[in-house]
Amino acid sequence: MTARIGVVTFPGSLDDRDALRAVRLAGAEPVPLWHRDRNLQQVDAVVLPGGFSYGDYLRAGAISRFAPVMDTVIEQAGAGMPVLGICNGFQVLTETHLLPGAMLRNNHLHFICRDQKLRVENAGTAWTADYAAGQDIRIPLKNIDGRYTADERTLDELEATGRVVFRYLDGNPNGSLRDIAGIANEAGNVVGLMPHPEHAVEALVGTGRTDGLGFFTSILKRLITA
Amino acid sequence: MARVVVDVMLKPEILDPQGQAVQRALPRLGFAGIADVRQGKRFELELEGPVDDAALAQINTMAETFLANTVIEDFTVRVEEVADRGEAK
Amino acid sequence: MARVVVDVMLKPEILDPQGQAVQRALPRLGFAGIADVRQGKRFELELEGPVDDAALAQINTMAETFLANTVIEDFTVRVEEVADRGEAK
Amino acid sequence: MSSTTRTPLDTVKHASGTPGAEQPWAELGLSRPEYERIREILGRRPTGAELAMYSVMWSEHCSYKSSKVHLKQFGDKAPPSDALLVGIGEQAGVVDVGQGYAVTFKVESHNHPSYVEPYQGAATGIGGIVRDIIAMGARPVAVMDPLRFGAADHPDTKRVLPGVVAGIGGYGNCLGLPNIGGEVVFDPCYQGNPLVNALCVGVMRHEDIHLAKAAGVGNKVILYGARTGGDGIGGASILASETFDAVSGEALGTEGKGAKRPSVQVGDPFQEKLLIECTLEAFAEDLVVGIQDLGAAGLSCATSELASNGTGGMRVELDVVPLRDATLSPEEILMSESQERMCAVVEPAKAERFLAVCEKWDVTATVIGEVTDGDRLEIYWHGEQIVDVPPRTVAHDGPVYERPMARPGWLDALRADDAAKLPRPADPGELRAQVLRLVGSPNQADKSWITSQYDRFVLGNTVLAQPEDSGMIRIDEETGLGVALATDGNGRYAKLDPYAGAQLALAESYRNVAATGARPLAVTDCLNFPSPEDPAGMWQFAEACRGLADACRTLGTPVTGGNVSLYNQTGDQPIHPTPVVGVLGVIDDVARRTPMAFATEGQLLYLLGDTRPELGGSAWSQVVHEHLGGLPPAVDLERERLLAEILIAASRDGMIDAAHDLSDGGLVQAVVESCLRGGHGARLVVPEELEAAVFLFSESQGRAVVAVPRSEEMRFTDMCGARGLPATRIGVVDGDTLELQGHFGIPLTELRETYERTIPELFA
Ligand SMILES: Nc1ncnc2c1ncn2[C@@H]1O[C@H](COP(=O)(O)OP(=O)(O)O)[C@@H](O)[C@H]1O
Ligand SMILES: [Mg+2]
Repeated sequence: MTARIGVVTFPGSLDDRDALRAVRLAGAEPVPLWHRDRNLQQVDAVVLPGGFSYGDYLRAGAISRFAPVMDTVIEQAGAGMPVLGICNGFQVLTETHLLPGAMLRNNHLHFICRDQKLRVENAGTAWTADYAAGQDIRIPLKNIDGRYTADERTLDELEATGRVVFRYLDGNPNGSLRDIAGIANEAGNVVGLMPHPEHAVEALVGTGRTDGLGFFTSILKRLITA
Repeated sequence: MARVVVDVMLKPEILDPQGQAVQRALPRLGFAGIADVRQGKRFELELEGPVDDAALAQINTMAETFLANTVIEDFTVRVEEVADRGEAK
Repeated sequence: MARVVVDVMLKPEILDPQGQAVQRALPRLGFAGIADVRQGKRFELELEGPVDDAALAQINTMAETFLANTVIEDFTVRVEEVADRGEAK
Repeated sequence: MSSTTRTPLDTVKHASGTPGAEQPWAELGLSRPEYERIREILGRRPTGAELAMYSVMWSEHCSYKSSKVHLKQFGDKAPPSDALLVGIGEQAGVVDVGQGYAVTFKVESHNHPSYVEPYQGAATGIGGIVRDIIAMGARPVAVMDPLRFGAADHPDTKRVLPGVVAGIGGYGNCLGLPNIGGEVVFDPCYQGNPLVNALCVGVMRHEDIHLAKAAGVGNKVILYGARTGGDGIGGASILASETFDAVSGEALGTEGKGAKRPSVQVGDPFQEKLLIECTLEAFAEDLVVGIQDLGAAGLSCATSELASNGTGGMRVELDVVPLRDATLSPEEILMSESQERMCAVVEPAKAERFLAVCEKWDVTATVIGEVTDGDRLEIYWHGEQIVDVPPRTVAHDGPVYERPMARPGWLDALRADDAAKLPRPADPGELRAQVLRLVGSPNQADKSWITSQYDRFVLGNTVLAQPEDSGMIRIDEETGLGVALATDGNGRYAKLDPYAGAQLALAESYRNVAATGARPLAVTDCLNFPSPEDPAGMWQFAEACRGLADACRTLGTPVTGGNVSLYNQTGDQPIHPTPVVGVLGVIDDVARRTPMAFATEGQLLYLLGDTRPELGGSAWSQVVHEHLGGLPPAVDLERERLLAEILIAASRDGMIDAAHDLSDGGLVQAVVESCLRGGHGARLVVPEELEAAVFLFSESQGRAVVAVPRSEEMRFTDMCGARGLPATRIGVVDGDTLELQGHFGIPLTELRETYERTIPELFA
């Protein structure tokens, strides 16, 4: 028996298929979830994928946050279920306040698509156990609202408690405070990041790297040994 | 310092996908009675000098040629009292 | 029908690159004397019913929980006389 | 539009009773003979609604009235091809790529709107072409964007380019389609007429091909997607048929005259994403008989084309169309170009299910009519008949013109001004400086400031994207089957010789596809030309069509569809004739693709093909001498075919590790790009018989540079020898400098700086 990992499709989700593929390539069972459905179909973990849910109108993630499926995700996340928010999924997580802070338009105002170097600062979360703390990885980054912001107190607290999980290396691509690319909640089960690990799981496509596969193998190991 | 506000809104006949998305979401969030939502841009300009006719004429030109594309947008220019913004009570 | 306007602006301490980009472009276009530009959003809500206290209270909640993200934004709610918008004269 | 009859309702009955009523046909872009013909077809004067329909459908943009007689050759001369499942004439052609898969692709222009409102103009250009692809039943898998702008340092280019790029990105990224290639070209001739072309490619199974037709009496006609608004009304006829300077002058100036003011639409990519998913789900459940996107001419086009392609007639209740603006008149509803709408024909038993699929995706859907057993298209407004026409006369039997053509008088002088007499660099120092100028010139410089604003990874199947020679998409995860696409066009060549210019555009695109290891199969084209009412412009157009059709026959790659954009001129300032050609290729296993990067030290560099002193229309002549004259490089299609065969075989058999086609900028541009991409330098030797400047800058066709592992050298050169393709060893991948032995060396860091700095400095 392998783990069941759900991927939510909101109207306007784009990288949902890719997340499902990454789950499959890691050896877990991918389960598509629908935004209108409160039922999570007994999945063991949930991925909120990238894209432009509701066109990113109003603010990225602001409308999806109210989807029925999110009621259950919020509840289950509180009970410890692992949740990963990638890009738009991260934006949804900040809008729901499952993660602190907010996302703003990139400081250069452009959409940016590039291969991004990151440091995995915390290998203790549900989604990063297969990396070593301090390890550098390269995965694609692609967004226009990727500038992470929070007040100083929150930032200090994130730093102090090891909840800054990923940091940009070789140049901050969007003006994110303290070079933050991704963070976790206090319990470490909810993780959000702007770059896209699900686009770095096959050598043949994308940037030709597989540095992102570790996200999905990490969670799989966690779930089947749990 | 004086503040001039330029509001830029899509012309009424032009589709406003953002406003539409907001409006469609409202009933789901439990807000009723909103017949229409339009979303536009608000520019707050802080002037170095006084807000006289010359300054306003300049800002009007700026709005017309730069801040708005009058093919699809309308704009208004107005002087605003500068007060501390906070949440409306 | 009555119109309520919600203005949403980034909090003063938050970097506003859109406003900055506008401000930087101004001298190139020949506009002088603008010390600062901030860019925000303007929502025009058309109400089905009257703009009474209950309606305003509801819109205030809507602004606080939905139209603005108060982690980064401030907002104001105000009632506006509905006039035909045109170019400012 | 307020000038068309708004009150009282101009019904068919009313029109029959008032034969003498004045009608604004001229204002709607119709000529007197065209208006007379409509009266003749109907046997009475048209109603306001009918006039609206005929005027938009008979516009240049929709009817191809000036270009039709020339486009015919693409069908008449089409090479026999087993690959063609649906030929020219449908919304987009369909090509068999094997393993049960079919691919559909098409390029279209959105030039004029993108000048008026760059962001929205370009955005809705992407939206339109994507709907063409979904309407065929295919899932869109990638987009491309061939672009042309005025001078890079002109202030207005600073307005247009960033807006266009943001619009293409804003729409395409939000739609979730990877952008896998395109072009960015600057030339003062495009100053008032930038070209924004957009290509989309989609994939389906053979059995899922759907054509736009309304067969089956009683079948429901369902309009779904966005509500209809007052935007874009008359855009099709007025924007595309009038000389543009008058219109754009109004748009940008302060005063609009109202009626003819160009209407630009605002796109809603989110709505379009929902349309894609909902349409594909309806196809998958086999719920549709025929489907049509609403583009130019909106409902006028969709209803008349669906009916015309079907077997019966159609009856439409126009008043049930969901509106964004309740005050729209029936004429305006018929002409509205509101974006993100589609029209489906559905069997009655399946209508409910179709509506449910729309509801699932939050898409508004309305039954607006049904297929009848008559042969008329009848449209009703609150029960009163306002349109009663034979649909073919609207959709297909528009006017056809044989416009006068004349070889332009200036052409001989231009051709006599031979680039061969331009001074060549006098010493190695000047040669080195010219290389750097070329590499840093806006047309040759790195475009990643632009392309990094496009998502190229979404959908997870992007094997190659910019800056590779072609974009490549995997279409089957199991077998590795993939398709490759490239678009090219060189207006400078076409200005010197439009016949050859169109062939050179095809040749380059074909070569780019082959360079990545894919076999070229089929062609789409976007013909961007000046006014057809100028005999010189018309001659250029005719020559280009003839050239492209002839070349397609020789190369065995049929044209499957495309688009014509005329009237690209400001006053008497025409653009260069600019045929943009897209080539689709197939590769059996994307793992075999050939990238462009020189990635391995010590590999041998071979130049394939013949190099002659051909500098007419070249990038070198433009950058170093601001010169355009002489003849473009000679076309040799047999050589192109041979080169492609070698490149494909070498990729399949693993004989080469990198390949890059040679085009504008010549050998040196290609080598610089491959070095920078791979992060390795190269040591080059000028072949004995060549002058260094010709070796570096010539734009002779049918050439590519390849990197061959030493272990494969014999096998590779033997193959070239046996097939008769000249292969000259010109150097080796080596170090961190580009060195031309006996002439100069340029460190990679300096090349990179020069190559990457230009575009951000201009536009960031
Ligand atoms: N507007 C654009 N959008 C996407 N890709 C682009 C665009 N412009 C150029 N490119 C890509 O940059 C690379 C170099 O372009 P170009 O020099 O025109 O190629 P070539 O000369 O081989 O046709 C190609 O991969 C091309 O697809
Ligand atoms: Mg190329």
